[in-house]
Amino acid sequence: MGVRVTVLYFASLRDAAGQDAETFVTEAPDLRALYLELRARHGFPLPVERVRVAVDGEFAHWLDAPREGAEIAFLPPVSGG
Amino acid sequence: MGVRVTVLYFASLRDAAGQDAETFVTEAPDLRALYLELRARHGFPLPVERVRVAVDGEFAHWLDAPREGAEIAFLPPVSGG
Amino acid sequence: MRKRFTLAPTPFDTATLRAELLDARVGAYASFEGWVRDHNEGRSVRGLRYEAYARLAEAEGERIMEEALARFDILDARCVHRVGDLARGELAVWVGVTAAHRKAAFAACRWIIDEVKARVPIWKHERYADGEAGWLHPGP
Amino acid sequence: MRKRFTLAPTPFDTATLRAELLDARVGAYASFEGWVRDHNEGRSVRGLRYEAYARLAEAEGERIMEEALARFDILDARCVHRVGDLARGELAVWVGVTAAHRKAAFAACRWIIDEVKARVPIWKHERYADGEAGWLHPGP
Repeated sequence: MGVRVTVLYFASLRDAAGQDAETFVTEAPDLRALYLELRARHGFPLPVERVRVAVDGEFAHWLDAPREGAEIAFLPPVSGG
Repeated sequence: MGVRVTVLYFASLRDAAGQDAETFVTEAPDLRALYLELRARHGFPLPVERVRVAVDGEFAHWLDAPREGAEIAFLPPVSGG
Repeated sequence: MRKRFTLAPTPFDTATLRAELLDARVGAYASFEGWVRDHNEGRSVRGLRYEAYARLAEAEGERIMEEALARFDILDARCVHRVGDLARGELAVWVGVTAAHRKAAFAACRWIIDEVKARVPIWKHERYADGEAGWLHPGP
Repeated sequence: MRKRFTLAPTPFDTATLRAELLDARVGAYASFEGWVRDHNEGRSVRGLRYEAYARLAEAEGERIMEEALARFDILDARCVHRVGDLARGELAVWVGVTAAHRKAAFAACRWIIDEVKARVPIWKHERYADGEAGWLHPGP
């Protein structure tokens, strides 16, 4: 029984994924597992240790479970300023 | 045998002296003695320890002797900025 | 509520932003501006692009401004960060801080730009004169 | 030679001064402005007057700017200090510093205003709302 999520990709992760976002059903038990799964699929250059995760516009924890309808963003190291 | 000098007064020293500048002949052996003399005459509020002295537009030393034709400025503690 | 942190998709005017911060209580105004240089780490830069996760960037930027107001003895603060394509010589980020005294204004201004660079989800993509380009993802 | 430190007998425009400092090498611009507040040490201020020993103030100000260029990894710096009568809400002093990176820009900007306040022969005369007035001669 999976949950439907939308995942947003930024910067080098978007380049690797070839898209800004995708919506799909996942059975990953937590956000970390989801990232590892997507990393394998898209060939993300960044290991999970260098990425942060946000859900619905707020920073989240890697061990949080994906929620139905969530907007999940994987955030590479930032370089504003 | 004195030397003719012009002395400039600023801020509280000018208020006490009642003038911006005065030119006179002094026999004071050094700038410190000159200040003490003028302090007695004009009732300057500041002891010599709180004042700096400049000659011809550059900081000078209290033990320098007054030179003929010099422009001597007594500088109260500054408060710009 | 007036927002203190903003993402700007187009060039913005710092004189107007500064004027909005000034009032009769202000004794000190400190500002910082980050500009697109012609070189970065020895390479000739042609231009760059800032991309943001806008929703979180605005929330996190606003938190930084609120934290600055709590941490420092300042009157107010603002930060604007450009997103989109920037040419060399364009303004990338501006921080303005007002305070009664200069020490707090400087400290808060410095703190805000450091926090914005460290925490706000904005990414820089640089294009170099030699044709190469890439995302900057600073290491730990 | 372009002067880096100037006394201004009339209000001056910081946007023009800032524009003169910016070029393609600039990555960071830090600025500081001192404004006439409505209060100082608990007293309501009506206005003030800055008086300078102009000849020495300009020489000493210029030395401070040259020292800043030698001490810090900056590209350029300017400082303008008002003299004469100022009302509440008027700009008293401006410092602008450009550098490749922000750390040096902030450090030099802070250093310059501190040195100007400590070393340049300028005196502030404050007039208070209660009718009193006086010169500020900070103690040791």
